[in-house]
Amino acid sequence: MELLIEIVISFFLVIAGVFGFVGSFGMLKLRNTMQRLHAPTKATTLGVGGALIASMLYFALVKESLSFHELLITIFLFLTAPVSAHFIAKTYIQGREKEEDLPATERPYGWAVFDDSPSHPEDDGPQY
Amino acid sequence: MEFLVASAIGVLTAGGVYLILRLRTFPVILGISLLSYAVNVFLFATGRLAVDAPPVLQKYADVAYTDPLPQALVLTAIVISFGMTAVLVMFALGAYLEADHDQINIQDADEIESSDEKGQGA
Amino acid sequence: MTNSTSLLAIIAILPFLGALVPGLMIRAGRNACASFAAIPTVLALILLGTLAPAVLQGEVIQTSYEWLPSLGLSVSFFLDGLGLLFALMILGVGLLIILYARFYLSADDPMGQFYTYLLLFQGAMLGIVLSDNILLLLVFWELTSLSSFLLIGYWKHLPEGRQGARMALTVTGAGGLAMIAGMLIIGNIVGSYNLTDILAAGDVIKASEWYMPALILILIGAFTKSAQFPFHFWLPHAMAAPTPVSAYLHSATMVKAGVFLMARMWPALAGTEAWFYIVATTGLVTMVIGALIALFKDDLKALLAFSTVSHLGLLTMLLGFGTKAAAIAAVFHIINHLTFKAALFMTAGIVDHETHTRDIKRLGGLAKLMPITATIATITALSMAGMIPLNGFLSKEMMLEEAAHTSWMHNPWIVPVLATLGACLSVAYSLRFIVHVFGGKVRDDYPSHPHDPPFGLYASPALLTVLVVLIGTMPFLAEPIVTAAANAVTGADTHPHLKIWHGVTPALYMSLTAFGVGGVLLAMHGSLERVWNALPRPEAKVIFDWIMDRCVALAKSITASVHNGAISRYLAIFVSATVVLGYLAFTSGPIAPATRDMLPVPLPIAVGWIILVAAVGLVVTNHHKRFLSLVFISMIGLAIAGGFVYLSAPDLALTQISVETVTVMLLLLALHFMPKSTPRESSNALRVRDAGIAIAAGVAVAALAMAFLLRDFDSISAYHLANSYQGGGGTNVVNVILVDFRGYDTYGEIIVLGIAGLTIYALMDALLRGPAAKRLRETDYSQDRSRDRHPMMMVVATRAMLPIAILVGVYIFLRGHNQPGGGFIAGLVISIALLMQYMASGFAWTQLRQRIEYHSLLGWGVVIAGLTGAGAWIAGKPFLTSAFGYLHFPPIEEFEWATAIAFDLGVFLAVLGAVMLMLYSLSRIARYAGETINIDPMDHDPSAAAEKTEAEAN
Amino acid sequence: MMKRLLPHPLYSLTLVVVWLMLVNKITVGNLLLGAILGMVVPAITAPYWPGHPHVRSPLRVLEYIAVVVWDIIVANFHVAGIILFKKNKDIQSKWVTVPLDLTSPEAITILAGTITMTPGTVSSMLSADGGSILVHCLDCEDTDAVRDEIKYRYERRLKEIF
Amino acid sequence: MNHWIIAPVVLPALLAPLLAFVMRHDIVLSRAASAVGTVCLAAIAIGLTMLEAGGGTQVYFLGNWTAPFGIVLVLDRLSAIMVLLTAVLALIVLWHSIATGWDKRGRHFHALFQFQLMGINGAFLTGDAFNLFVFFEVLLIASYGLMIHGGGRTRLRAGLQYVVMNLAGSTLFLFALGTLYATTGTLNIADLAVKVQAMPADDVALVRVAAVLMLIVFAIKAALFPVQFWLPGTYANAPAPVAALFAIMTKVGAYSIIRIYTIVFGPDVAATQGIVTDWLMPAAIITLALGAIGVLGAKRLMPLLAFSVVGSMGTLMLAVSAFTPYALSTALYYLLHSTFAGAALFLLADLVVSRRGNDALTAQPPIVQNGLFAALFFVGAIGMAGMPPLSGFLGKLMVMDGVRDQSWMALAWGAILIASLVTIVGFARAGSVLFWKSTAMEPAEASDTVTPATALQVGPAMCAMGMLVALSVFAGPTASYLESTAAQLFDSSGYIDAVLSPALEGLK
Amino acid sequence: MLEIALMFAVLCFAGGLFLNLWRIARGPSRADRILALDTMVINVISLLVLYGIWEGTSVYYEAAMLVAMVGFVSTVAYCRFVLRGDIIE
Ligand code: NA
Ligand code: NA
Repeated sequence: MELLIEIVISFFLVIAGVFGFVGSFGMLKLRNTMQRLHAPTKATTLGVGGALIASMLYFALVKESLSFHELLITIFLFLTAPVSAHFIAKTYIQGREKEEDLPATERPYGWAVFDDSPSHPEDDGPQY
Repeated sequence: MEFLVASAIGVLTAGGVYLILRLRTFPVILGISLLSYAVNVFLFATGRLAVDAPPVLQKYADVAYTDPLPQALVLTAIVISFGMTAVLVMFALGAYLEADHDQINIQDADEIESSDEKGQGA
Repeated sequence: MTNSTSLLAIIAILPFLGALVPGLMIRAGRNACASFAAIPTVLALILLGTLAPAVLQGEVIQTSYEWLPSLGLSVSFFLDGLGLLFALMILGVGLLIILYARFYLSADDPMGQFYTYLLLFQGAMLGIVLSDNILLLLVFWELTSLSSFLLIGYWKHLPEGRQGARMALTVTGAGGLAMIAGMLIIGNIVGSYNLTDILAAGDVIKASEWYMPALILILIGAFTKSAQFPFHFWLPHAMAAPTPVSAYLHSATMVKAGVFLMARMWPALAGTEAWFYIVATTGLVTMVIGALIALFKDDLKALLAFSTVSHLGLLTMLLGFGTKAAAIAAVFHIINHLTFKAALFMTAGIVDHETHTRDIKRLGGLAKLMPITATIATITALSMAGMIPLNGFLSKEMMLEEAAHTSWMHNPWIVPVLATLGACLSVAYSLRFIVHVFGGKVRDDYPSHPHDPPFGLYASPALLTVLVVLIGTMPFLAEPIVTAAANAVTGADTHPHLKIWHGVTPALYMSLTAFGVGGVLLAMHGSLERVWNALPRPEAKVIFDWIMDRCVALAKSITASVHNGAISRYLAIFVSATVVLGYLAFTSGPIAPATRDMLPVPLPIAVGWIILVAAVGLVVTNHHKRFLSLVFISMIGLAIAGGFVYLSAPDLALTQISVETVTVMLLLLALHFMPKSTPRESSNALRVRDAGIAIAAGVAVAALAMAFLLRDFDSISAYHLANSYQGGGGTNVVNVILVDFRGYDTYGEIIVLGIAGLTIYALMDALLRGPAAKRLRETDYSQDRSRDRHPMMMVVATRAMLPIAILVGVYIFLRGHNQPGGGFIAGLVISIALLMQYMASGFAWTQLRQRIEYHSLLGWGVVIAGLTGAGAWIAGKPFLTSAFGYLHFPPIEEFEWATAIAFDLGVFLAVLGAVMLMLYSLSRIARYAGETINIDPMDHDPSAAAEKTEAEAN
Repeated sequence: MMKRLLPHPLYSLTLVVVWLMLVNKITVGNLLLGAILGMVVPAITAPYWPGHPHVRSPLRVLEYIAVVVWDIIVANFHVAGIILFKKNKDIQSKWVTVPLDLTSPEAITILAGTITMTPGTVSSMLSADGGSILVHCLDCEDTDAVRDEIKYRYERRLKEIF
Repeated sequence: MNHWIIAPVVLPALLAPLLAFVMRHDIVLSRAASAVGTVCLAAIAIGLTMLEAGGGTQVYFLGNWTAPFGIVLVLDRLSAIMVLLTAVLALIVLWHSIATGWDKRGRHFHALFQFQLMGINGAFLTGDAFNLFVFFEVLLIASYGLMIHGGGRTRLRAGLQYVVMNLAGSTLFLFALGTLYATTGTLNIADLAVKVQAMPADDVALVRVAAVLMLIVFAIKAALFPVQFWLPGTYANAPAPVAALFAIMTKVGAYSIIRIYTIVFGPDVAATQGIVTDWLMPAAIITLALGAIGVLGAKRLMPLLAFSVVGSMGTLMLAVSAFTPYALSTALYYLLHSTFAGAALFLLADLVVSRRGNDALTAQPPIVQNGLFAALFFVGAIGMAGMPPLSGFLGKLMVMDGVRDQSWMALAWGAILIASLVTIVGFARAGSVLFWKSTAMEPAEASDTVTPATALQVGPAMCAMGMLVALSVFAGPTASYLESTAAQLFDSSGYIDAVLSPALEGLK
Repeated sequence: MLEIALMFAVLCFAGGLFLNLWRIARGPSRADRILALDTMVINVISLLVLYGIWEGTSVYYEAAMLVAMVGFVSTVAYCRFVLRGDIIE
């Protein structure tokens, strides 16, 4: 039984390690910023996730004290990571991409970085 | 470990000192920040280094604890330096907005305020 | 022999009390003012008169009050013959001057001020001559410098007055300071600052190794005051003062102070070779040079001034001879010089007053127009020349007699010849004063047509002229006072007989020679003057001004280069000095060998170290790119927080990471309004220098840390660990230290935050009312902006996370006493949560929906913490004494409470309030920069839009 | 009355659970404290969440979560393969526009988040009117397929939930 | 335990938030509260000083924790007299600020003012080295706020420099405290004294470093060479009443040096032998020289006054550096004197500068009440330059007398005397230009817009000068109090016993 | 086995940190650096969790939680600065 527990926990740890590393490696290897932006999703999801599951299991099964903190951290990361990625992507697009190079929105309005929102067309941005 | 901590303090100090000797306010603020990191770690290290011995008492365990006092001191120092840094940042911003440049050196220490400014200050 | 009476103190203080009056009385008119100025003088004279008989009998009158016993300074006065002589001179001439000045000063001159200064000066002089404590004497000595400064600069609109005053102050002030040192040395040698003790300890003083320094320092004081060569140059420039001042300062008082001092200290200092060679030589040189210059001065007052210099030299020389006879001659000449010189000055004043010029070249022939003045001038000038039977003759004969017997460096000729030369010149300029001013034809080109002045103006000189004649013809009248004074100087009990005829002595030949040569010199004056003017000669004022200008320029350049406003350099010096001094301190003491082993280094820590070092390197190398350097700073914070976790400091890690975040936010907020990059403007040399200093500092700090990290120590914190739970009611020892053991520190710390909030608020307020607001309005901060302001995703994510973050804050607050956390971290967590909300929907939108005034939050935090601390007083315990315990609610488990929680709440509120107030201030700036307030939480809400379209469709 | 005290019971309940997870100790006292906080905190933060959406079908939420978690695991391996073994020049990154039928900001956000969390796609931007998402695809041949997959797998389910 | 000991800290600390957050919209109320608070503070300070006149060191155990584990306040003669000095100065400055309306020229003046007092008093009263740091920070940050009160470009830029310099100083303070703690394991000043005395002779290098670093930290506050550079710019650009209040700030540095280097690193302590006198004396002399040169070379009035403050610190520290009881008592006398002298001049300068429109030392048309201001300036200058009959002269004599047994006596005397002369000349030139030369010019046309100073406005400056007179007249009793103060300081065992022996008796 | 797995995971994340450092230093775009910093935060969180397992204590979870929170806030703030200039407009 104990061995099984150990195997399971070790499995999650190894998964965590592998995906965590792949995330960072991808960031190093990939050619452009948008590609690199994909990499950390691995670190956040299976990387941290694996470590947190391993930790929960470890404390629940080995230390026999159920801990929910890991779950909280996971929730938090899952809530925030997309927003971070979203912002970073926009940061990249605003600085390095041209509006023409992006596909059309298929809507009456352009992409958010380049076009005023319908609600606030009088936004205080620069008047080109 | 000790060497890493000591050298880290040294590196932070060196970086901080170099930056506070720059001629614009912003790098000086950065330098002050680095220096406060350095001094916080320094102060913390005066309790000597210990691993896995946080000074949180455990009821049923007879374990070693690291020196809590420097940690308390560092906390106080961090808070104070936070307040100070905030004031410094605001001063820097204010000085920049008033002077339209952010040089930290005052060229002529005896520079005379023009009367309209004095009137504004008065 | 001695007699104690407080009358003496009253005499000394009377002029000072009197000085208060004229300023008030001036409203009652000029006569009243002058009268009231005269009253204290008269009173003092009367009181002095009551004491005079006893003193003339050889008694010494003393009085003493404690002032500063630890220093040896007491208010001690004594009156002996010398003191009496000078006191009479000061008060007597003072009275005459008060009378004279009443008529001399014009209606435009502030007379109240004049008399106030005059009485202050009189008091200071009187103090000098009556002091029985050399420290007290120094007090009065310096007071004469100050009050004469005011008198000389009385006509403040005249540049000559101001410059003359400053010059006099500089020279006599410098001398005074030297004298302070000299007097202190004397006091040290004798072990007392009492003059009586010092005068009695002459042998001890002269035997001391400190005698020479003391002598020189004191003599510098005396020489500067008495305008001895080469310090004589200030005196003529002090003539810019109104003539009454000149008459007073340069006949009876100020310049005589130096002579008085030499006479006073005579028993203590005189009689040595050093004394002779310094004093007598200086006097002799001064006498000759003064007389020579006087001969060629066209300004009446300048002529008299240099004549004064010459006569002071004469007096100094006599005192320098060190013999009793010379001392007697000196004392006698003091009186005589006073009488004729004061009268002459007043005469010069009258001439000036009447003709509106003092230039001899523009005068002449006044005898017919101003017969009274001419008479006075002739008699007194002849006395100055040493003409029998006037008093000047008597003392000059005595001087020449002494000179004739004095050899200098074994040469018997030098002194007599030079003394005779001085006398010749003296005759010449005296005669010139008479002949060139009053003799000759009446001219028709005087700037103003002269005639004799009103009685009030010539009464004083006339009285003095009477004295000149009286003493000259009946010298025995002066004998008692001369005797008393001379005895006081020499310490002997002699009875000199002053007589007109001494027989045919060398002095008589010298005197006759003087008159002969003097007459010739006057006759040849025109050609001599051409030679004199053709000769290159140093002009003292030019030299002095040059020196002063050089000094001021030097001071300016030193000040400008040392305190040049370059804080970068101040800091460089500060850091370098610290490193050097620290190194010296370290190497000046031994250090014990290391006692601790190093801990092993796991891989993540090594990586953390690399990250930290790299981050510092990146910050330094990229500091020109400001935004980037902030990103790198974050790395440092992360690495350090990780290190804290590993090294058993979870509280520190929590605090570090949250503080760092808030700080970076503030920097980002500020950076928005500042330049985004730093220009490269330091030279390479500067960069290398700074790098050198930085590396030295880094190595020093690292070595210091290493030194203690490898050594064990005993700390008081064992007590904290042991008593945290029992005495403080918490298991997180760090927190218990913060809120209990050292709660007072924490109290101070939150007050720092509170003040920071206030300061920032006040700063913003000042800023936004000044030119900065204009600059903000005129600058466009919206370049290259993204067009979405409050993206939907962020808004929605924040909606979900804000409550959770608040819960985390509450949790961290509540458990802080027992687990890592506490009010400070909780405050920061909540701040960060709110910051998140601000970033999502903007400051204004968020602010409108929360009615918390951050000012109050901050205030309440500080007050709650303070009141929690003060609450202990109710229990009679000291400030910040905590109480804790356990509450038991049967259905619920044990609930722990501690008053420290309330204190921590104060901390929490203060932190939250401070951070929010800072953000608020920055947001105010943004508002001034033209930023609009958003009315919706996000840029565009498609559901609202959809509903709207739906409604429109219906 | 109940409505005023507990405007969003589900939300409050979530907070109570979060609180218990935080304190990590289920006791009566903590439950009580959690309950108080569950009521107070939403009351404080309510102004920041105007137009609180209500979830139509909580069961569908669980289904959605299950689908997403499964996709995350699968996609993780897929993308790890791309990163580790595919040559950079062979990786075909593309932009994909995903027009949306959803209008609730919450739903759109969850969709965008899902796209990002499943490796291989990152939702990079919304259109100014919130009507379409700009998705960056790490390695794909057919952008239409990606768009349809997103719309079918995730957007459809979300429409049922909200 | 005497709870009054902490009153000088708690009273302003509780008053300040009320001023800042409750009364901030009502200037009349703020003024009244601030004034009443300061008067109470002065009364308390007088009480404490009188209490201490009897001798004996009183200790206040904060949080009821025994020393050295908790923080203690220590009331002895020195701390009592410093608190009293602060309170009296504060009253004068506050009066001036209210009478001239300075307090209305920016926000939160009274709150910052009270916080400033709290910080200063806290620094004087604390018996704990780290707590000294905390209160240094309190008084510094309050001074930052006061320094830029009213705003303006030059002031703000000078303020920025002031902040940067002090932040660097605070950093060094922490390095010093860290080193001290790392070597001794304690923070309580009395306990530090015990530990340092017991330091083994072969392991003193680190504690020597700590002692030196600490000295530099305090030297910054005391404006000693080579860390005095910040002072002229700061004082010259601060609002004049604030500069007057700052007269006490340099004294905090001097106080700290006196306190730490008598009690902890005293002259008899083997471990730190020679550290203070070796380095303090030359630094003091150079400071004195730089101050005097600055007075002579200043182009504006405010820097001139600032440099005179630098010079006075040089004189003061010269006396301190002798480290004998008698010399220290003379230093303390000079400390009292120079505080009021500096304050008097800055307050007066404010009256003049506000009427003149600037403080350039160039001839400008005369201002209203030229004579009055000239007279007051004369008195103030006499005080600062150390001329009789004011206390500066006595102070100078005392300091010279105090160092007469030192081997460097001649150097010190020479420095003091020459610096005096240069200062006198500098002041004479300045006064001559400001008040005399101007009389040769036509009065400014707009002079009718300049209101004459009321008695209420001139009062504070005269009061400060009055203190110089009082110090001079009552030099005897003052000196005797200060002599016993110095004696108490050099008897460190009295201090140590008072702080540490209650622990042996078991307090808690 | 558990220990080895733990060591492996630690090694991976520490190595990851090292790689992040390279990216943060190199850039080239500001987005890259922010991204690298964000990833660094994630890796640090993982390491903190692993350290908790290693030491068998949950004292360090708050740190991990807080790091997650401030990591997010900083990332958003950095991006907002680049995008809009004012981060709390
Ligand atoms: Na937009
Ligand atoms: Na994805």
